Amino acid sequence: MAVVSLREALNQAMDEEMTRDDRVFLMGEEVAQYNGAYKVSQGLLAKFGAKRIVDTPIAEAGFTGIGIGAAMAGLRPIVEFMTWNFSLVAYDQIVNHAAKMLSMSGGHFHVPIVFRGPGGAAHGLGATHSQSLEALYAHIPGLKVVMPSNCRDAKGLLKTSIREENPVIFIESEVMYGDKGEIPDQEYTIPLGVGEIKREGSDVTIVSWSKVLAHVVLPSVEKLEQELGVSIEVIDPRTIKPMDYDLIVASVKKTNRLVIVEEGWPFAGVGGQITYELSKRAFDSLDAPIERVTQEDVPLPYAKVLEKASLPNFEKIKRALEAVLYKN
Amino acid sequence: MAVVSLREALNQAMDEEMTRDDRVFLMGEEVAQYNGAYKVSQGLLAKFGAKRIVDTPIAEAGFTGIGIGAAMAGLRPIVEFMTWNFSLVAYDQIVNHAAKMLSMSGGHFHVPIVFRGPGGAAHGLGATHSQSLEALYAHIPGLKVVMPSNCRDAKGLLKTSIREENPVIFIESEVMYGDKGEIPDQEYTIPLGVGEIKREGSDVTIVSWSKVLAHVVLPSVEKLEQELGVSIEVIDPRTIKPMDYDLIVASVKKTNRLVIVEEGWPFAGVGGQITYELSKRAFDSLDAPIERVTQEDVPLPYAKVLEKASLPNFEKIKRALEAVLYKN
Amino acid sequence: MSISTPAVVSKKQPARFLGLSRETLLQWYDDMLLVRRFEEKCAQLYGMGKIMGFCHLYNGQEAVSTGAVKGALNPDDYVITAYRDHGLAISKGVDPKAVMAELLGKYTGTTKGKGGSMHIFDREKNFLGGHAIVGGHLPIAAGVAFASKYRGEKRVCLCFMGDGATNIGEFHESMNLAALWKLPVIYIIENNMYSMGTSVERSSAVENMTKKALAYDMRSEVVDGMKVLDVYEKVKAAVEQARETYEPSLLEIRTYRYRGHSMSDPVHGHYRTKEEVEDRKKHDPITLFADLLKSGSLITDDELDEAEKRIKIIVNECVEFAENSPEPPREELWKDVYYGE
Amino acid sequence: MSISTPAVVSKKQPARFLGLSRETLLQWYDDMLLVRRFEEKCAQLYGMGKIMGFCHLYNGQEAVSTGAVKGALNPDDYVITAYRDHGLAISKGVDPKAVMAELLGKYTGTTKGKGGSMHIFDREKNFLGGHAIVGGHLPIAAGVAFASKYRGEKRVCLCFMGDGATNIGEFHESMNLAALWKLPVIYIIENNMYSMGTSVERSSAVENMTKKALAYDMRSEVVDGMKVLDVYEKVKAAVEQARETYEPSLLEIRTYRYRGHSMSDPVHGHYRTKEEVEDRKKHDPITLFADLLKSGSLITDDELDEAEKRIKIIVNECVEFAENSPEPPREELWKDVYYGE
Ligand SMILES: Cc1ncc(C[n+]2csc(CCOP(=O)(O)OP(=O)(O)O)c2C)c(N)n1
Ligand SMILES: Cc1ncc(C[n+]2csc(CCOP(=O)(O)OP(=O)(O)O)c2C)c(N)n1
Ligand SMILES: [Mg+2]
Ligand SMILES: [Mg+2]
Repeated sequence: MAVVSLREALNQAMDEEMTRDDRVFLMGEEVAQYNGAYKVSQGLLAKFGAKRIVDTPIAEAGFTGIGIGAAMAGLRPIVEFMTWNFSLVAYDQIVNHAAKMLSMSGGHFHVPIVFRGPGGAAHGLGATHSQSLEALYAHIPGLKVVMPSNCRDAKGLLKTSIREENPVIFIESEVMYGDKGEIPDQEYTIPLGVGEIKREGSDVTIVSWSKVLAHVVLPSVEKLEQELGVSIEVIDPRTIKPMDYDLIVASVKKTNRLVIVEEGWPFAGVGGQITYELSKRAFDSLDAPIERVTQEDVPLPYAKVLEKASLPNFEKIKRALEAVLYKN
Repeated sequence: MAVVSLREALNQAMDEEMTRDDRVFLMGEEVAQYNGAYKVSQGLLAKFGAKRIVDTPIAEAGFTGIGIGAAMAGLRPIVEFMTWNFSLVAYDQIVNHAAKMLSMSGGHFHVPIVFRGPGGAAHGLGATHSQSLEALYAHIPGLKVVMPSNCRDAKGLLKTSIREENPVIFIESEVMYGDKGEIPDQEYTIPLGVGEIKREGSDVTIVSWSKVLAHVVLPSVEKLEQELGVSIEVIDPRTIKPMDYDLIVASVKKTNRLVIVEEGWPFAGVGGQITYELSKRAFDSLDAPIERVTQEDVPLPYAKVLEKASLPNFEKIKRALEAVLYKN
Repeated sequence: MSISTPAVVSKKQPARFLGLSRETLLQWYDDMLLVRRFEEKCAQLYGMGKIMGFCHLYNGQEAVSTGAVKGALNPDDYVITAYRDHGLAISKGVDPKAVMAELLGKYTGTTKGKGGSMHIFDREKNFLGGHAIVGGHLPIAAGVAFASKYRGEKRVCLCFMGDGATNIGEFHESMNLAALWKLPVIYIIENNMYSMGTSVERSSAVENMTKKALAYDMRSEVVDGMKVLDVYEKVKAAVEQARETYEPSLLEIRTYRYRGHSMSDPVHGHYRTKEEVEDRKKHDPITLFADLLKSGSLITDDELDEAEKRIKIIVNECVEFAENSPEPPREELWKDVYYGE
Repeated sequence: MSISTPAVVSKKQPARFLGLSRETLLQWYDDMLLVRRFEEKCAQLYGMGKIMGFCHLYNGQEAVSTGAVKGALNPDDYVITAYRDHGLAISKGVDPKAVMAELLGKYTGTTKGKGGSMHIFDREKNFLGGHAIVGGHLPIAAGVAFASKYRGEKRVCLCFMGDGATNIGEFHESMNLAALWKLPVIYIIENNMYSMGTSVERSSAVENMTKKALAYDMRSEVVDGMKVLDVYEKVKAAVEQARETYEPSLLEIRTYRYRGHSMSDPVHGHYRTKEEVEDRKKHDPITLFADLLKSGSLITDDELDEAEKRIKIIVNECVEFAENSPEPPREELWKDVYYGE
């Protein structure tokens, strides 16, 4: 077990897969000479050369389309969005082209491509640069959405995503790139669609993913257990679509209570979908209505006080747990 | 009470508001000389001239941005998308600019603008031309989303939307443009955020909107009541965001059963959000898990048999009702 | 598609035939005629309600698909276009039977009835669609060319678009990237003078489309789209250039659409007069080509009649095949959503 | 911002001063100096962790904001730009105190602490932001100009963008629409040679940005962005043109960014050498302007020192004001989401 940063874990995944399969290449703004705006592609230009590590102009729709065309013609592109916020100018390419190509072509052309980059809020980046957009992609048939919360998962899931035959939306977090964690020394992959219990518990289940799981939920669990006097089970679906409902259902059948903590906006968010599926699959097991903690339904402001007030935090999670535990 | 087509109702709303306020203008592809791809703007060029009825090139991001800028500078644009499918190339303008401008500018600039056009499936238009995208817009704070299901609502809601100070996503349906209905002779408006009971009932509640409500649910209700031997209440929220939860809660407190019928995709759709809110607000009133009937989670194919199989229909609604009524 | 080869070996042709054999020229004539008659049949079937949705016909633009695709390309070269795709697909060798079956939403169609008229695809023929979001396929074409260059192949990608498509952002991004990275893609504007009901002068700041290439220092040329041999010659030159040097081109092929924008749109109206349409039809690409062939006595009136008969049979076979084909099974709804699942 | 007016009425200036009064010229000098010192202070405060997030400084580009905005515009003309917006806001008359307070996330900031560095807005000064999605504000600028023309006003909109922004689709759509509809907008490319770490030659198929205007038959010109009077003169001409005829322009102003792309990026690295940066600083717009003023004996070294003192005081007042301002109240989170709600 080596300890690496999440940035290194992602870098290793791309490095190994590019070494393994020369159809794989990386394309995006500042990925080559600059070694990545967040240094995730550090050293890859030096190792693989400008043919496979490609700097692009600011033209997201253009290079997204180039990735899709290259994939249709047999390559396996990794397209980096400097941040997922900028993917919205390429949204039509992903939704109407990458996601639908296989179906519209009746099976003639599939699109093995990974779109990756950081999503969610960092610190003081403001409304356009702090968005958690997973719901906008998970809503679209034809796409898979992956959101790792630690180094081991990040590397294993990215390798699987690069080998995947369908378009994968791989959402990282810039404030997690420095997070350290252990990864196996030998090669490994992690299948898409399989969640993981990040912490065993018996009284209440929390489902959460990505940064809010790693930086807010997990660091708060012990304190929450003490303050509330309960045992909390924490589930990380790791893949948003397909969602590992079975794992969540099994946990809720045990705890009878569910709180979903996500960084995205509430209306028609991922948590709403989990609520629908769970209220169907575990209706009789739920002793309390499912609670969600989300970003407030506002554009995220710059000022720290307002930013904090808008994002999920300890107090909000505690209140949600109290609600499902009828402790208020 | 005059009987008009939905096309005429929308046309009247724009005509009256443009007559009332000369800051209002209409812009879009083929809206002027062609009188609208679906003839919704019939006659408006002749009446208001080329200054206020503006044909655009195919440049959705461009003319959407022009609308936003014009609104910031004091005009009140109506931007027509030939169909909502094409709004995806302008998605960034709507999500990162129109929706966030007021907040990012700390109140300096608001954006009174209406984006309108037909959404959803017609007949044999295929994957890219048949999308119900309300969830993608309702997810975004700063936007309001309106989806009328009949002529009276369409005219009253569009007039209100044009007078609204915030960006409004107004989604029509091309297969409804010919629908006929009564509208009041004297001027009227309908407030956003207020739903309507389209049909009183006592045993089970169906929430649905727009075309699937008008063309699938309402025409099926009597038959469903007979075949199932129950009384069905049908609620039309009319506005997707803000959603009139109180109206739905009141109905469910009476019927204790809820089925949501929507044309959009299931994952992180509007129905998921309604499920979350209702399971919180009416937890003890729900005798069965909420059921949803949606479009299947696939890109809509061209062939009629497959198109039919993908969209909500009588059989699927009946099965959902049977499920909440425990009749299977 | 077989044609009657002459008993005598055709002697050297005059220069205006670009050294093409009579056999080749007659095959091209057949190709143009097939596209014309195929589309006329589509109009009929649409009127009968057998073809659904949006159906954009190619009538008037046949010299483009034949000269550029059937004429100037190798089988392993790629073609991609927008929704007005029947003619280009047929000229690329896609089985017209499968195209017709697709239009009727049948399981034997090019995409099993999933794509319909706007989305003809054929991997084997390197026909990459058939795309219905204006401008959406332009960067995809650059990506296909990127892959060809990445693998060191000499395959080029021919990307067709309408005049209206040149005003959307992806046109700019694609042109800049293709020129900046030297991608072997030839962008062809089929300038039929209108984007639905909007004339070029009402939608583009420049009417001469080749001016748009100046912003990228890209090779460009104007082509007479009513003359199949002019199309062939100039597209061929652009293709050779891309094959040898990876240098892209932007070609403006001036053509004309005889029918309404789609089957649900009027042939003429506010945006163009009946007279204009009739006048344009006087310079019909098929008639012009027939006259040219006759001028070189490469074809006789009898042979022209034979061609008509030959094509009529093919088109009828297409309809028969389509009509007798099964609809896709219900389970197909769940296939091709995720590859291999 | 007051400046010491000379006791003696300034006599006629040589032609190179374009007939501008000494008072005006010195005000412009102060404006450039203020922007420079303001940005240096921002760098300091960012280092101290008092400014958060992305902060893009204007050092080296001061002649652009002063010559174009303070120089060539009327107060009721509009200005809109990208995230590198402090200098342009100040030159448009936005209170530097409020700008500094905004950077510190204070309630007294230009947007109550909601927008931050990348989103400076001021309705009263007709400063329309501060936009952080590259290219996103380009069509918005055309829309502002559309409204001005719609109302028959003579107000123009100055829209600034970087060289990198010219490669995105919205650039193309905005240019075409502005030219096609004759909208009174002047698009100004602040060509500082780099888009983050990507040079113009690696991102644009043409290095001469005015070539991009050829695709729209749009009026264009190259401007020396290190010479405030050249900026003033050429922007002024474009503004007059737009005011009188509604004709838009595309101006390429060649300038240089002294700092890294944002405070979190290196000043030099793979993409440009330390030497290049140092060399460029030898042609500093503020020094060049000071020398020009001295050449016409319009300013003395003592007066230059005075200016430094004057500006230092202003900048310190800005910091003091910002530091002493309250943070926005929690309730603000829910305000400005929906107007009037
Ligand atoms: C992004 C987008 N906007 C609008 C449409 C609707 N639309 C389909 S075809 C068309 C006109 C295109 O004209 P042109 O590019 O000249 O091609 P032509 O039909 O003449 O072959 C329009 C506006 C669309 N499909 N996609
Ligand atoms: C659509 C989009 N893509 C990428 C980014 C990230 N980004 C911010 S600024 C920038 C470089 C812009 O360079 P340029 O336009 O030359 O302006 P400059 O910073 O030099 O003033 C990039 C890539 C963004 N904000 N928006
Ligand atoms: Mg056209
Ligand atoms: Mg730059």
